[in-house]
Amino acid sequence: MRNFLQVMVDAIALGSLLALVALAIGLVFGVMRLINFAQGDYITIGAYALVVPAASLTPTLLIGALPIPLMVAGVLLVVVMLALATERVAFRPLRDSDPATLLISSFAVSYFLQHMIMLVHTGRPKSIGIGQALTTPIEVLGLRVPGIQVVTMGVTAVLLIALVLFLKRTPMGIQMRAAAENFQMARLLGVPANRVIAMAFVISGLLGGTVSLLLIVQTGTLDIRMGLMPVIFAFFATVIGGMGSLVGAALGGFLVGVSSVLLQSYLPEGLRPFRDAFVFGLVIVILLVRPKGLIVIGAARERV
Amino acid sequence: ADDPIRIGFAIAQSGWMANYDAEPFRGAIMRIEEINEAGGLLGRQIEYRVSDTRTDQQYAATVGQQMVAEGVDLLVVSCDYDMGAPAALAASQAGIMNISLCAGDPKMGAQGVGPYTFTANNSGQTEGIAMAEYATREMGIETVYILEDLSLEYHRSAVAGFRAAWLQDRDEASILGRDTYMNDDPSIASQITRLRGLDPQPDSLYMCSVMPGGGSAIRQIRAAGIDTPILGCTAMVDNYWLGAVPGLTNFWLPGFMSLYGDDPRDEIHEFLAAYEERWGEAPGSSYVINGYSMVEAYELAVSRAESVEAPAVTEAMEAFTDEQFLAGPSTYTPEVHILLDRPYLMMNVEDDSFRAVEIYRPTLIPDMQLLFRIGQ
Amino acid sequence: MTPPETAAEPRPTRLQAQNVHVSFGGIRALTGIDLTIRRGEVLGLIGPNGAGKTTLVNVLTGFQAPTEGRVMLEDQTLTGMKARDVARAGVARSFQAARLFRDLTVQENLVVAALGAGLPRRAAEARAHEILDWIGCAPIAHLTCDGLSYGDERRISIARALAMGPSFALLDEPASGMNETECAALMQVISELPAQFDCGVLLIEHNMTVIMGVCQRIHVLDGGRSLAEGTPDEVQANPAVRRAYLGEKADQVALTI
Amino acid sequence: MHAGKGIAILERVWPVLVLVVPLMAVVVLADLYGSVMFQRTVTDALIKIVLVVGLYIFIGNSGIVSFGHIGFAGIAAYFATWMTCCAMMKPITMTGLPDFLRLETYSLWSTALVSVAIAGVAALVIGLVLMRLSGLAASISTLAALFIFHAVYANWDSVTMGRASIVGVPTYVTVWVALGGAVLAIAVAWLYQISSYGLATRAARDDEVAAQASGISLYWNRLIAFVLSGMVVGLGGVLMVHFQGTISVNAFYLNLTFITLAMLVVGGMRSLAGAVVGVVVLTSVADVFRRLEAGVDLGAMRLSTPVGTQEMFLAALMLLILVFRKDGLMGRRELRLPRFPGTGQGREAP
Amino acid sequence: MLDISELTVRYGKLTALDQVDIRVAGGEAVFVVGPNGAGKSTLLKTISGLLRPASGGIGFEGSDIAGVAPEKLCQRGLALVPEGRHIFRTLTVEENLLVGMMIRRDKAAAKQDLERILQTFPILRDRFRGVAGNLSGGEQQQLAIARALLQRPRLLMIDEPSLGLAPLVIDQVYASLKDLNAAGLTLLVVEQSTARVLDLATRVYVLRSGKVVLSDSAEALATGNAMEEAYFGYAGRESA
Ligand SMILES: Nc1ncnc2c1ncn2[C@@H]1O[C@H](COP(=O)(O)OP(=O)(O)OP(=O)(O)O)[C@@H](O)[C@H]1O
Ligand SMILES: Nc1ncnc2c1ncn2[C@@H]1O[C@H](COP(=O)(O)OP(=O)(O)OP(=O)(O)O)[C@@H](O)[C@H]1O
Ligand SMILES: [Mg+2]
Ligand SMILES: [Mg+2]
Repeated sequence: MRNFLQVMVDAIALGSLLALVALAIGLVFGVMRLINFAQGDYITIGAYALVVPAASLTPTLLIGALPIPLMVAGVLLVVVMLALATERVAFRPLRDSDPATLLISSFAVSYFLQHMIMLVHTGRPKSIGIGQALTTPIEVLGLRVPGIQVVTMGVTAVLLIALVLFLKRTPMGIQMRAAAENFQMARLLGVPANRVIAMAFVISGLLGGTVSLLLIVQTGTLDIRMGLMPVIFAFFATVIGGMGSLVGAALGGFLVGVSSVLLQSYLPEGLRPFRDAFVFGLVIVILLVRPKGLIVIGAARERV
Repeated sequence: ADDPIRIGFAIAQSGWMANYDAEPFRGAIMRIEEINEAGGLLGRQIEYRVSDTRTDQQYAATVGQQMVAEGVDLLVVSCDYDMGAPAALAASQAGIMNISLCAGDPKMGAQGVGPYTFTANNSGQTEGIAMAEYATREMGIETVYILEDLSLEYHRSAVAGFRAAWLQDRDEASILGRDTYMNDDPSIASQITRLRGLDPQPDSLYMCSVMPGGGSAIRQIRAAGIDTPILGCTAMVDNYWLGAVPGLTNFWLPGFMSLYGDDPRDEIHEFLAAYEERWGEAPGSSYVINGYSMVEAYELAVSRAESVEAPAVTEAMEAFTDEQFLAGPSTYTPEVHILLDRPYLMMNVEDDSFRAVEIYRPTLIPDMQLLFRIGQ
Repeated sequence: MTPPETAAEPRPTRLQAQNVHVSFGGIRALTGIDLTIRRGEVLGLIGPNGAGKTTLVNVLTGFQAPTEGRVMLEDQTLTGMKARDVARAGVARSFQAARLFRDLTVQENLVVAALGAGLPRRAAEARAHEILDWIGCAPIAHLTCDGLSYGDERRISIARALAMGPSFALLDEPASGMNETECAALMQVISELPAQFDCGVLLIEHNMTVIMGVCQRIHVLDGGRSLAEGTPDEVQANPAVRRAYLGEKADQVALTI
Repeated sequence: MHAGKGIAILERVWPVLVLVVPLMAVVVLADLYGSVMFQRTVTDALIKIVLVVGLYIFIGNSGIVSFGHIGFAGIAAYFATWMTCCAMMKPITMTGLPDFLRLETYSLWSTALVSVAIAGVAALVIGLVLMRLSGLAASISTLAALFIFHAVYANWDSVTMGRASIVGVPTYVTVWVALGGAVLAIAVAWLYQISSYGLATRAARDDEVAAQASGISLYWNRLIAFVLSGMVVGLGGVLMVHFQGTISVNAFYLNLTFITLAMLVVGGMRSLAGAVVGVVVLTSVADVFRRLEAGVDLGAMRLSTPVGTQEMFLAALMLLILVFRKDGLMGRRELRLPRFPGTGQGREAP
Repeated sequence: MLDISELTVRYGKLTALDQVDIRVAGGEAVFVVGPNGAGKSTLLKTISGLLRPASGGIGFEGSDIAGVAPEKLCQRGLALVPEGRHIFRTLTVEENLLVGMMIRRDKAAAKQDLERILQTFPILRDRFRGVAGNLSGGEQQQLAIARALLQRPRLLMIDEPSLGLAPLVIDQVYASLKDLNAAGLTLLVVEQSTARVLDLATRVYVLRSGKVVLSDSAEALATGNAMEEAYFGYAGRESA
């Protein structure tokens, strides 16, 4: 029983992390039909910003050397700027392209950023030891929960609620959804649509930076592909959650994370290498049962 | 025979593989320059050129074919079976000698790529064997838990070797369990939960992985308060990743040489000095020595064969028995074109640095079954 | 114009909605609708905005499952069939928006529908050609549909429904956005349909000139219920219809347009 | 309107000819004058054409982006490997293979046919399940299918040797063989596109609702496209493995998926010519950059760009193309015989 | 108030508007009629900033607004109900209306306006929390008009207000427009059918093939058939 609870804690922690990434993917998708693969590179660059850009194998800390509040702010700022820059340079001019073109353009952006990091830092993984204190486990009711997991779950819960309220309740949120759906019409109604969409990227940058920090504390390593798998998982999460629904995206993230951990824990040893095959099989099953995702927002189905 | 001997390097200079090829390449150049200074090989100077495979298998094959077409006597390929094989195959099919800088897969040899293919490193299995034997015989370890990173074949080979050597003296029961993870898993919390749930807890943890997943896993294991010795494999050698786990101790692995001034062998110190003089900096990776010894091996084989023709050189190489190279005594046979018992420098992490412990030579020679992991 | 050659079995003479109810959550879009479209006639369907006209067409064509009631094509129950099978059974429709296949040519749009009805390729091409000729769109047959003028779009969408060789064609506001000249031409086309294609037509329109001009009978919906049915004159004179739908200026409108 | 019969036929095959003839010309040049490097680059590009045209058959006609097709290339390539590879090693290293594969070696022709058929069967099985979905749900499930393919093949040690490369597949694919493959793929794609099935699938792409109302089955039409394109992509996989001589599961994963999709989109997702043009343009640009990176001799000076800039330039160029040509280089057009402009408004047919 | 001079707009090679001059004084109700493809929608889109003119000037209250972003123009009191409704399908009816009200600073007055609008279009009150994409065609049209009215613009441009509306609702819409016009709202309306135009219009422009072929006061046009002639001049191919 205790073991099961422990597994559930692990599962929820991973689910939270993926939910954070899925929120960012889902938000930007909702706003401009863009599945932003470069979100992974936002995460990567946020992490690399902690160290001095150089080819050396043993990096010196840059932002990572600052006091914690400044460090957090620094990373978030870097990622937000990056997200804004990509929006301005790459995604804004492509705004009314179809989703496939947008997706490919985000591959291109991602490819660009990855090689940019490689040019500066070389492709070799680096290590960085910050937030050591956060990794030590806290014992709660006999369960061992690493501090970082607690932080991840807390941050995800707070950000999810904040975001949902933001979109549902605030004028900016409603404008954002309006601009998301019909950019030109929103402008006709006085919505500063460019600014509103840029805002979505700011948020995705904030989420990305948060994930950078959480990942770095957890793994202590820097790698140019560190953002890839979380983003791919989040991509699945967003779709099975129900495209366009933030709660759905987060739910999908949880589901993917939790099922991955449960499978890892309970599959017999011989089948464990096929863990991911089972996770993705589950994704397909969910989509077959609910093609529009778990949470279908009212008008996702087009009326005839 | 006045025209030079030509060596082509079809290796990665960009992409992730570049990090593994760069140092052995420098080591190889050092030996080539020494030979040329001493009057050449068979009286002929050695000329080399290098072409980037960009860490792309398809392109590696192209580069290999191009170099073969331009006429090389030896084609040197990447330090990895998957990346090196396509180019090596091109050379082999054209009847040209080819050696990998340091691939650890026995298929980089007669049974895989072709008759003229060699690699200048121990097999992955040998690493596992060395670690298992050392842990058993010198560290007094009784039980082990195996954590396997599934993302590279190399890890699996090392684990196979480890198991084989471990089970020489004991039964299965001493392996308390086995778990797997992927190198890019952001968290191995569930693996740790399973490990912590064991009763009794194992004496040690065998964990074959590479950066970044390796560093990340060790960080998470240590953070979870698991202090048992961790036995690793060679790919995790050198200090560059220790920042991920400040204060790490009790992490052991079989290495090639120490870059940190405490190698027990004098010739290594000389080599390091020579390296600094040639390249203006200390080597970043101890894999450098494989490149150097790869040229030593070719040099010896050519001078014994008195020819650069592939069949003759191959025959000479296949007759190597404990030939003394910088990296240690090396043996090839007609069946096995990979090294199986070159000694390792066992290393342990203390004070945020790898420390040389002692030289250890594995005793179990893997058979073909183990080398090709048949029925494992 | 040749009737479809698949007419081995006798063509159905009636398409019926029997006691059809539809509700969306709390919204009752249709309540107990009975409606019969006969082959050979043009039946008008009018009613205020939100009366349930489009919903009824959706039910008749299998795009919307009724919460209660059924749809019969002669003796065949259509309820529960997929939209595409309903179409193949001979009930074709157009949409409130044109919904053309915009990357295909005009000709191809019709060919697709003819193929969908089960014709072989050659016959489908021939029928598409014939219909385009008849409706006066032959000159634009090879143009792609995005970039067509609004009026052309509407006509092609009707032509596409006809290309299926349907027993019944259900047209949803075909005249919206058309000017007087185009309306006149459209009325001509619609009134010839039953004879030319041996089919029945259900026509939804808010343009009273068109409705009054081409329909033999008119069915009026209001708030999801049937309000009246009768000849154009009867309906126009019906005070309930005037109150709910036409407004007091009804005659004037019909006159001035 | 009533052109002669000859012209009518020419009009029908023109879009294929106009793609194939220049490819032939390049191949002849490469064969006569090209270096090994150039020949191999051309061969590689032709194989990519097979893959991308294969993708186009499904993606272009159905409008559903598939991330899973490279898996079919992998399935076919592995099957070809099992049928032809390394008679000596196979019985020892791939013990899980059934005897007819483990102990026998087959001729290259039958291997190619069978492997392509296997890819088709795989596509059929997966398509039967996935073609119920449309839009993004379909796309993402194809990506899931690719991941499943990868997870299974990477860990099914007894038949795939896990992630390790298998070396020693016979290499018969010369630039001429690759050309044959490309021509075949282009012809198949064109015939499909103008067939009734292709037409119906394209109609459903433009408007699913209207297509249903026109009596079209989304499911069966898409399934046909899926299987056909799976087979063509499978052919690409077979050519790939017999070109390279080695195979590993990572070669049929995200990288190849991304690059082939990028080629398709840059060229123009909705046109067959686009699929071909995308491959040609991106391959040529990459080749030029590669030469620059390797260095250009300018008299005494040697200019070369720093490693990695090549990829950055390529990415930037792709973005530029997409920004200025939203529908890719070819837009939605095929290369047709010029004809007299028709009357009325509207765009010319593609 | 609005002063358009020599306005030319092109889509690629096609010239949709050719040297068009149109003037709208404050308080007027100006109608633009003309056959399909005449360029009516293009005209409204260009004024509202959605399209850039190839040449020519658009003066609004004395300043040139050619090429100014639509959101800026909106703040200056210009509103457009475009062809095709363009409601936000995934937002609720309420949220659609809220977006329309967002530029208002006088929140209290805006609230009152909302009340009044919901009285004019009762169906919107019934569907207030429902998703707008589920509305029927005519309901969507009402929503689009309501949303624009909530902006309380000074110049309101509507592209085919009667599209898809039931006759009774058309009467209502026109009655509201008439009231608003009387209260000082300037109107620039595009219509297909000329039937209702003369009732409300102060002046009418007839556009054909991108050119103004007739402009006159409504009274002048009401008598005689100048308008019909201009309109049908050599209109639709099929009627010829
Ligand atoms: N999917 C749905 N969910 C909720 N309400 C719906 C849905 N579809 C239709 N409705 C409602 O049902 C009613 C009938 O709609 P319908 O489209 O049939 O009207 P209509 O008679 O065609 O009107 P119009 O003349 O405006 O086109 C409308 O009030 C509409 O809001
Ligand atoms: N986005 C576009 N691209 C190319 N041509 C266009 C575009 N929009 C309109 N046109 C063309 O410009 C001309 C004028 O179009 P516009 O929509 O302004 O006409 P309209 O008078 O509003 O017609 P309708 O009464 O059908 O709405 C037409 O010939 C049309 O085909
Ligand atoms: Mg309707
Ligand atoms: Mg218009």
